[in-house]
Amino acid sequence: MTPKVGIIANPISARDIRRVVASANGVQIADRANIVLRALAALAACGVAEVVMMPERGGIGGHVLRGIERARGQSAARFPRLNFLDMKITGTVEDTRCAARMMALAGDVAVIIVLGGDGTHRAVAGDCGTVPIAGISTGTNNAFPEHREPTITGLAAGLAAMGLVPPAVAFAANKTIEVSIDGGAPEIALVDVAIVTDRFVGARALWRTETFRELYVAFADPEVIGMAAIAGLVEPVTRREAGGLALILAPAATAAMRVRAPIAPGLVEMVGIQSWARMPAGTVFTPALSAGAIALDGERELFFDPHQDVAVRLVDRAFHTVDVAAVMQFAARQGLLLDRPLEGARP
Amino acid sequence: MTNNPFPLPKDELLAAYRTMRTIRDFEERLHVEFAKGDIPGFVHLYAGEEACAAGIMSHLTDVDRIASTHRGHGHCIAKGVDVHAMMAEIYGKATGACRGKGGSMHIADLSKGMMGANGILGAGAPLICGAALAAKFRGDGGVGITFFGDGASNQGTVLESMNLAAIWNLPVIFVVENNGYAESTSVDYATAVDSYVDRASGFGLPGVTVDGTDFFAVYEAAGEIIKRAREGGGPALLECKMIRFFGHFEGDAQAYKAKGENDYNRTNRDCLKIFAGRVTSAGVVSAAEIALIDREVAALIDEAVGQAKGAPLPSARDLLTDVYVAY
Amino acid sequence: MNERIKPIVMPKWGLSMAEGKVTGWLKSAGAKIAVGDEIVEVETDKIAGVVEAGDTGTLRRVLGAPDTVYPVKALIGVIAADDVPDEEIDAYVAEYAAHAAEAGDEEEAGPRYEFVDTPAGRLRYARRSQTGGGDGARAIILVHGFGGDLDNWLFNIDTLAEAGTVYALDLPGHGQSDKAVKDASLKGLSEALIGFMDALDITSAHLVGHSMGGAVVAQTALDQPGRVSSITLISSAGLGEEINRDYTDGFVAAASRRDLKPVLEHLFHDPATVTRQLVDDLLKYKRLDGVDAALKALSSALFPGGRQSAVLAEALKAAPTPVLVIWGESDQVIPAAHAAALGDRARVDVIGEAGHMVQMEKAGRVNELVLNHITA
Amino acid sequence: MARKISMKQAINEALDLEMRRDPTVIVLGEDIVGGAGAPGEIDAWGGVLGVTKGLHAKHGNRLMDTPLSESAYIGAAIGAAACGMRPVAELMFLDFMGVCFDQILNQAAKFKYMFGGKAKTPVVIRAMVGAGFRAAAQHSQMLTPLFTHVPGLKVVCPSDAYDAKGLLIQAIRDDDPVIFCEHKALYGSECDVPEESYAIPFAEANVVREGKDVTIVSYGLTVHRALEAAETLAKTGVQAEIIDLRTLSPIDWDTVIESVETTGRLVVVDEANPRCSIAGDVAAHVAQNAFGALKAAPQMVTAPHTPVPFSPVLEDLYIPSADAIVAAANKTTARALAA
Repeated sequence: MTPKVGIIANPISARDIRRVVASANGVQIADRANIVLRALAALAACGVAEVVMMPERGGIGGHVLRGIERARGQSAARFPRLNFLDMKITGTVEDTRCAARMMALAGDVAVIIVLGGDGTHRAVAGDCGTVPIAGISTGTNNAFPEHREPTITGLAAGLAAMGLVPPAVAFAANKTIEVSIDGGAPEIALVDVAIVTDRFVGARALWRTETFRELYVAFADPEVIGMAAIAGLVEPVTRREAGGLALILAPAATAAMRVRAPIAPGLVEMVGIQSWARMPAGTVFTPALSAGAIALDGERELFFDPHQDVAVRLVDRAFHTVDVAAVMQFAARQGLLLDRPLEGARP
Repeated sequence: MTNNPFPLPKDELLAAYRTMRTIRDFEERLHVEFAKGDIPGFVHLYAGEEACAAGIMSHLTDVDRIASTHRGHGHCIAKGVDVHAMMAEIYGKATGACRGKGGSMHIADLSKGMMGANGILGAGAPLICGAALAAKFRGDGGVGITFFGDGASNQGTVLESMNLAAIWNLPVIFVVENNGYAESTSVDYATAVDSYVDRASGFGLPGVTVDGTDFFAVYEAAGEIIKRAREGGGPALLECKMIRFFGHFEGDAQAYKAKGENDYNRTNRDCLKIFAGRVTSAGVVSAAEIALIDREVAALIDEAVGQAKGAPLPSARDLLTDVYVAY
Repeated sequence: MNERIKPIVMPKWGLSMAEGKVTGWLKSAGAKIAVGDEIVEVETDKIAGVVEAGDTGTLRRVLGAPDTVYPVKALIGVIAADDVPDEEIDAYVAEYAAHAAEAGDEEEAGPRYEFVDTPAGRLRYARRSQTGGGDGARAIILVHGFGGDLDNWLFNIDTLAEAGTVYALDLPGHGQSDKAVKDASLKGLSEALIGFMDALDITSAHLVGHSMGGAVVAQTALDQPGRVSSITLISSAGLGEEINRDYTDGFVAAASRRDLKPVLEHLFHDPATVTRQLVDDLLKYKRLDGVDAALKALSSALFPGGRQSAVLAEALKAAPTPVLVIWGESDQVIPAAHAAALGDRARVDVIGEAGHMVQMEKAGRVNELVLNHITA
Repeated sequence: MARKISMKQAINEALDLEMRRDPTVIVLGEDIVGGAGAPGEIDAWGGVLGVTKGLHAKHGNRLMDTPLSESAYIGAAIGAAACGMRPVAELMFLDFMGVCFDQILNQAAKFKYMFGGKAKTPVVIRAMVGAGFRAAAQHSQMLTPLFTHVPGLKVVCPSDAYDAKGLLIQAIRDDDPVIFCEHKALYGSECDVPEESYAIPFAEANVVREGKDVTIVSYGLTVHRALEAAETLAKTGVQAEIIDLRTLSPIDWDTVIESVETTGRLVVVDEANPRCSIAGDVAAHVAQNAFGALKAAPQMVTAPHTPVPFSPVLEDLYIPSADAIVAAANKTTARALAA
């Protein structure tokens, strides 16, 4: 069975309020389609023959098909064969989840390339089972997917999918943080869980620091943007090491310690910090705030009332991603992309 | 309860609810009365979309101007136009907001900054650029909001206006009320790229998409956008994803909608239910307070309908007046 | 040029007049002519008038053809004594044409309207004085009436210059003077006149006023007797209460040609005098910003409710200034009966076949009376 | 005081005076300043034919160059008018109405009525009209009848510099939307114009020549053609009375009717195409209201029912000529029957 690569490109992400309160930008539909085309070309170069893609109505698919059609008119075989999943389109995040499930169940999808922000990656990670993800950032406020030229991500995904790189090298395990209310089915975050005083989801994004109360991060990287940056500037924790970090935050005006953190693109704010501690995997943390909203990876998704119990727990090795850097280093060392057409003539 | 976690004080929460409830009851009642055959002409109902009007208009005063759509009742009510005058207008009475000369599609009250519902889709966008230009010349801090649907977003006027607002840095907010249907045609069919934010980006305008059934989502996003525009930050776009409970106009059998779509939305995506649920479960507003507003609004709408039905019709003389200020 | 031969030329009535049309001869060739005789009718785009003889003799040549337009100063007739030979007259006519061709644009350098800043605003005026001949030391000021302007003196200003320097001004709110009338009372207008005299260093003057302008000069004579050598009151306000409200209110209200024309016909003995151009010119004036307000202010101050608010007759009787009163017999604006208001205190002339604008309709007679009065 | 200036200068002066008088007057349009954002001079054009030249130096940003986006800026002018400004928007060529007509037809014209009298829209839309510039079918039309058809709009078309200034000042002060049509062939024509501000009331036709034999009604450029025709007619003893309508909506019916009652004959000259034209409108009105006074059938002299052609020889044939007016006038007199 020839391995396929899945592509989930979310057309509806990255339109949040941070475009107004800061100077965040997003990647437009046409550009998202161009990213898909670049990744497809890279996959073809690695020998991937077939790609399945999530259908959507935002215009990405149509633009991609037109791109393939044009290329076909000009030269042959720049792109792999492209099929769309047969699924009902709702125009919501449910499409992403559905596509991830279908790709996981298909059995022949070796890698899923994901275009989107933290939210899209979170949705895929929750439903993709053991299929590794190769993430391409298109969102506003992304801490999880790396910023990298999609052609390289496509090459790494292709090499990994074709089995040219040993899984131990190609795929890295990632942590998640699970949140459940009253013992219900957990929601996950890939980077951070923030507890804020708002008791409504509202415009989802977080930008008013005075509402921040607690923060749980799977990794704390001073190089990333968003809530995780707060933790990263206090005590860095890498993606690969065990455990995360839990912080109790406070209004900046009264806090004993403050950190100037890039909480959104173009928005560097003073955040008060009361205390912090390592967050070992499996340990359940209970927020001290009795009611409020829970932001997953920077967006308010849930709210809870005083009578509800909230449990926050870090999970090690929750899902896998393609380690693009490791794959490309391996490929270079092993000469995977080298070709010696005159080898037979060598003396 | 003193601990109010919402971005509005309690009295404003109640006011917002009252606005939404008034719109809902006004529209539900029109649906019933229209079916009786008492109401002439075309009527386009806003029921289901209340959170958008209320969430945005909560940030505005009479100095701010709005240009509405053919589906304008909600905007009118939220902008403070008198409900009795509106109802009388829809009945075509001399006591109507437009003395019976405009009808449902043309209710306006410039003293409230309501520049009119508009039967021409996309026509409000250039007008609101003018309103914003006037505000800029006057320096009164006013902003202009133009509402248009996913269908009218394809009008050249809207796109031209985005460009004009951008180059003149006008305090204009383009609000896309995306209820998924341009009359009977799906947004997926009629709009090449289903991202109004992308269109705004093409003119260098920031754009935000929010859940239009969530009052707080609209309120927060609109608040930031309006504040930015008021302070000279320039135009922006706000897309509200909404639900239209009724058809395009009254009498529309809605055969183009999915089976059960309206029922599902009424049950799960009713912005009034969502709002009331939030504020009561947070303990800020009591169920009794909600119920009281419901009763008061019901009485108000009863009274408005009663008065409208009993109001005098325009006289033949009115046919010829109000064409010009002087001719 | 032969001094025994006197030309009759197309007159120049006002600065804007460049040409005029001969509409008809009142004397035929060979007729005996006395000074002041009406000889030929001339019409311009603004007004119809009559050319009066300035010399005695016989009308030897009728050159201007009826219904033909001639430029200003063109020779349209010749007066000479009977004993001047025809050859000399023909030579004169030929020479005149050649001379006129040489003169060319000289006329363009003639007197322009002037403006002066006064406490009552910027006022326009025309000034005439004859080099040689007339008495340059004597000042004569012509003051028009309600809604009028200095062109109301079109047929008077040049002739009166024989007796001194003539000034015709536009009162505030009128003509091309500032349109704001700071004080619309008679006192206010009189102060504006004094301000005008101050600005031009005129210590004293003979004042000639028409209609409302008559009341203004009368008021000035009462308030500043030392600066007023004499007054001439032509169809004057201020001598009785009556005034034709149809005219005053009608003039203020009229906004169109159709409305204004019948109102203006009140002004003349012969309503045909009111040409399309006369109406248009007045409409153009009335449309100027500020004119409507000025006229309303003056009308309500001076003729409230269709009555004159100030009657100065008794005061004038007691004042020392010499007074001449002239009236058109068929005046439809202010009744000619008012001419008798000063009794024998004034010299009075009521002229037949003339209306309110008697100084235009019977210019020769009026000029003669005024010159006699001033030089007495 | 009055001096001779061109219609172009008169319009410029009217805008200048009104901007000085009233701070709510703003002027917007394509290239009305010229050079906005460009590396060279500001006020490089002052309008495509220089009508607004120099106003930017006096009034700064109250003159705004717009993008080539007629719907947006004409609409913005209308919106600003509904919000208390008195904008003068220049549409450059009235032919461009096609790309912004909704804002004029369905917005500006309707607000007052549709909103029950509770709105006013004091906007002026200035635009060039008329043929004679070899500008062909899309830059030469006399589209006045399309606007006179719409209740709520006022339509003005001056024939000389004096009228242009006074009518534009009135248009700016007027509380209703006004379509102000400037015949490009008249921009250079000069006459005496007072320096001061003055407003010419609407619905006040100008009798530019008096005559007893035939009434010739026109507006814009063709008033001058009618005057030429009247000179020719006078030589044959026919005295034509010429009425310049000046404003087409409202229109001064009284002056037309009064004149026809005197002359008994009517010729209407209109540069617009004949069907549903001003000419047709005037002829119909006179026929309906002064039928008894008519001694002959009213005559219409209009452009043919064709687009405006490009080739000079064709365009010259297109515009109503003095000869055509003379012929039409003669048709109304017995003279023609005898011939």
